[in-house]
Amino acid sequence: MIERAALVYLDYAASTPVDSRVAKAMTALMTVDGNFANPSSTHAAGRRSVEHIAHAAGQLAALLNTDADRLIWTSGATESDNLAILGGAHFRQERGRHLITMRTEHKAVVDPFNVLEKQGFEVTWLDPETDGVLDIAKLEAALRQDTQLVSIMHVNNETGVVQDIEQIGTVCRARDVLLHVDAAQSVGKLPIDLEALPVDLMSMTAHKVYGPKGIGALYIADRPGVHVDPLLFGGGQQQRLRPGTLPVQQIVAFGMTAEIARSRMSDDLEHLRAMHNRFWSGIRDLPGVLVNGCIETGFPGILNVSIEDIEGESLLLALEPLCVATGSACNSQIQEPSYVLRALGRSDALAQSAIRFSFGRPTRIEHVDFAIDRYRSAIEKLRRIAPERVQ
Amino acid sequence: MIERAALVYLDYAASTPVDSRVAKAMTALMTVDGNFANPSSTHAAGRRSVEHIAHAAGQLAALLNTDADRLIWTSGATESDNLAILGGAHFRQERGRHLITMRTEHKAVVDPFNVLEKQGFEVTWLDPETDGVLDIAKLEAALRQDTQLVSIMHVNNETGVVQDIEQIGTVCRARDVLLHVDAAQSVGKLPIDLEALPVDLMSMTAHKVYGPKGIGALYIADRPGVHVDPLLFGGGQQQRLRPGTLPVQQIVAFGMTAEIARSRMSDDLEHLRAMHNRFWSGIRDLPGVLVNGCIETGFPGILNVSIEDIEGESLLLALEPLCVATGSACNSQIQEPSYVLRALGRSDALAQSAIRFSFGRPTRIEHVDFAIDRYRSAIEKLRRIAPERVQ
Amino acid sequence: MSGDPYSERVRQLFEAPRHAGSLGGALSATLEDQGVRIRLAAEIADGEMRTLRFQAWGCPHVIAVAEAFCADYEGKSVSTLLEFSVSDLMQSLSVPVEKTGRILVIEDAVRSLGNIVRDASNPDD
Amino acid sequence: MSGDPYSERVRQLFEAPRHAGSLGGALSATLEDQGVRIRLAAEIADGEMRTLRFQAWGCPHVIAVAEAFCADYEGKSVSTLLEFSVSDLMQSLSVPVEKTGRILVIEDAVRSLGNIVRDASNPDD
Ligand SMILES: Cc1ncc(COP(=O)(O)O)c(C=O)c1O
Ligand SMILES: Cc1ncc(COP(=O)(O)O)c(C=O)c1O
Repeated sequence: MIERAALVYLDYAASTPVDSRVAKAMTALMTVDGNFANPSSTHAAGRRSVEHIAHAAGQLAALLNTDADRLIWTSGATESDNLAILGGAHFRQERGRHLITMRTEHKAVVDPFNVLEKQGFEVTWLDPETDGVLDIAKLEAALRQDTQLVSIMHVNNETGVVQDIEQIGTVCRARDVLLHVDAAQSVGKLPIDLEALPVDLMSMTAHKVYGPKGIGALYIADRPGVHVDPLLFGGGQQQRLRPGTLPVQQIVAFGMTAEIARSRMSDDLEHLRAMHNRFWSGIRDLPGVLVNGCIETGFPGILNVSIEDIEGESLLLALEPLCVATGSACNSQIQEPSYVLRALGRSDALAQSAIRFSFGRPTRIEHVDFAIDRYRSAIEKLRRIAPERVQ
Repeated sequence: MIERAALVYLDYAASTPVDSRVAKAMTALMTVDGNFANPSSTHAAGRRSVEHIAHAAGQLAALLNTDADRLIWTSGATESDNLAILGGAHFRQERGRHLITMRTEHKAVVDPFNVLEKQGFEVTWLDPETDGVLDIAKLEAALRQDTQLVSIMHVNNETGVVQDIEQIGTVCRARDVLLHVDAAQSVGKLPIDLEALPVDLMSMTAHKVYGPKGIGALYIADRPGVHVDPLLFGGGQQQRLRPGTLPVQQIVAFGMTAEIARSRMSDDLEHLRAMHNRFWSGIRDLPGVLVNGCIETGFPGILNVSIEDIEGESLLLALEPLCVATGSACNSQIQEPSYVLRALGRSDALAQSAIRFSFGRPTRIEHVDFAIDRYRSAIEKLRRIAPERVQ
Repeated sequence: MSGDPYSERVRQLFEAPRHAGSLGGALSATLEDQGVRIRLAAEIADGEMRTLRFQAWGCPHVIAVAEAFCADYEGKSVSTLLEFSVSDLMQSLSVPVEKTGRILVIEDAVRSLGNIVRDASNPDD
Repeated sequence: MSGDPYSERVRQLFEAPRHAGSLGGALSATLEDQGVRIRLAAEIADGEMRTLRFQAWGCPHVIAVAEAFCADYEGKSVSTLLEFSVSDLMQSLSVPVEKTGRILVIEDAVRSLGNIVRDASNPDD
């Protein structure tokens, strides 16, 4: 039983709690009896910090089946996306000034591309099909002689839609075009094998997978021509690609997080599928309910549903104490309909009614049942209050 | 008594341990029963995260006597320096393309200026006097009609030299030139009153003052014409100046760190002075020992000494298990003499023999005495081994 | 990043909108604009509003303001409808200014109800 | 950011350089180059080096290599001096290649000692 006053969190796509073992290790490391030395220091304490970082890089590399020295630590996926896109496009500008991405990307991808457009790069913005998935033929048609970089995310943060990265990468590689993948929502959750995948740059972040906020990484493939210009300067850290004192405790946490994720990935997925299915079974019969994305092929940690003739902001408030996300970008008091859902062909009204439910390791059946109950009663209440449409 | 095998850490200018209360609060916040929600989320859990951040901003603002909304969170002083210098110079390029800084700045300041030089900005690099302090007349002489930005650090990380920020700021303000101050080594250690100081931009970082690595801030004064262009794009966080999910646990830690620093600043300073004086008394009689900087006016947490006719790398190894810093930039196996000490007029050889001892809250008399003993015996040993100079 | 967009009062009114509903056979006005749909209904007796009910499709502030209006104006004289302005309610409920546009739809609906009531009571006009 | 630049062996040799010192009245060679200063001294008997001593001003690798040389060559025939090459020692002590320049000063000093020894034993040349 869930107490009414307590919050029920179903927003694991926004952020996750740090695994308690990870938090413990962080504390042990960063306090006075730990290993708090600056890894740039050459003394013995500094070298121990370096070893901790190397170990963590190994853990993350093992999760992704790549080499530890292909990973650059950043402050999160936002910075990784910027470094990959701004840094990648600048590094390769001799190769061409045409870039391709999708309309359903995260803001941390969209905005750097907007900046590049202002700098004279040309960007093709591909629309997905109505299920959110990219039609590979559209990508092929968009590729040009001067295309140098494609950026397409793995799992969409709003809808859970999964793109076929392997297929996309194969098309790019055949044309000597770099592929950047924003994998903030998939690293540690879906299998990713960077030995096998034709991916050149990949962004990730710890806080979506039970690690701390403020630490991410960028994978840079070990292939000729794959490189980025740095965005920050100073100090010689990380092959000059990303200076600044390395936050040892954050990196160690990301490493542990990766190792834990690796060991329990299939259990996690099974759990998410169970929660997802239970929730969907509990609401699918509601009149006017529509899935944004695809129930069968999407990432099971995320379920985004719109509902006809319901106002999204009121829905969200009626759902309290459930903590879920709207389909809207929530940076102002007046909520804009999500551009991601608009790109899937949803009307403004349907996009505005969208709620993203996202599940995580701590999610229990009681939470899901509470959410079903809340969602149904909120819809019922708001429909009751609403007047007939004016004819 | 110090065990010989245990490391003795006197490198608090490189990094500090996290206060155990701070570490505890971080863990409580970021784990499952804490407040791990994304502060960008509009639901109740997200709003609690926002409140935590607001509280932390208030704590840091109180330390600096400024308003919380003047502070932009970054990943550390390196990023803050880049944002202030690259972002500030770009934002004000209509005002002029001439910039002024010092040769003794940290790499995180030097390197962005090097980048700006390549972009067609002109940079005047001021040399300090032999005590490390800037002669204000030199700054006045360097200011031009088209000077738009001056960047001068507060406390030097290698020498502890303290610049007179108030005087420098007054000169800049009279000419409508922005002043950026890298205060990574002074925030929380020396009194800073941003209401009173004519400073426009100030960089800081938590890990030099018993907070975690990987969190910093940039102060941006609330004056017309003071602003920076962002370096990263995506998401609407922090007035679009610095996007990315705000790392709540890191920010809360920085806030607590600031509050603790504020309450014990004078005790801390007194302690550092005691350690500093004891150490200096213990080694000052050594033939050929020379202070880099100034014993009387410098920040007492740092003591940088050169010694005649001693090779620095061997000295450092002979000092083990003491963890201290060389005057050298330590990014390659062959150590370069520190450019900071060279700018103070030290010869390559003297610069190369420099050791930075830096003290902190956990430093005890035993540590200092151990360091004195080690330093004296290392010098004695290396002098014994060395041949006479070839005539 | 933002604080709570809803005041305590807005939360209460939204949570339990006691005046939500319709009134069979009463006078009513319906308006749709700014993405807001609102229907107000009044039972009148002796020039007073005995009962007020609303139906609304809109954000929580719209629902809260509609509820607050009904609660405040039940028992008042019908003439007050024509002078109704949302600004007092917006202030007392701390409605963000960005929402002024949609809240004004309620004002329009109230005025419109006022006109309907007036027309109904002066059938000879 | 870097790992330990010193191998265990270098640390041992540097920590306890048993052959550091001078030999009164012995043959010796002194060299200064590349920021390194080195003096080697040898007591010779029957064409063998009975005792070898070094003095050095330089980085830990310089001191360790000088110590290792003395330890290895005591007891050997003086003729070995002229064929001495640092490359084996550099490898066995894991001296980073960047330091080759300064370590070669030791090689030069050893050769120079070899010449002095040879000249001293063939005074008629
Ligand atoms: C797909 C995607 N990309 C990028 C980000 C930004 O990551 P971070 O919060 O680490 O900056 C997020 C989450 O916020 C995301 O879901
Ligand atoms: C003066 C100064 N500026 C900038 C920095 C860089 O700060 P951070 O380690 O937070 O990137 C440091 C320390 O490393 C410093 O001492």
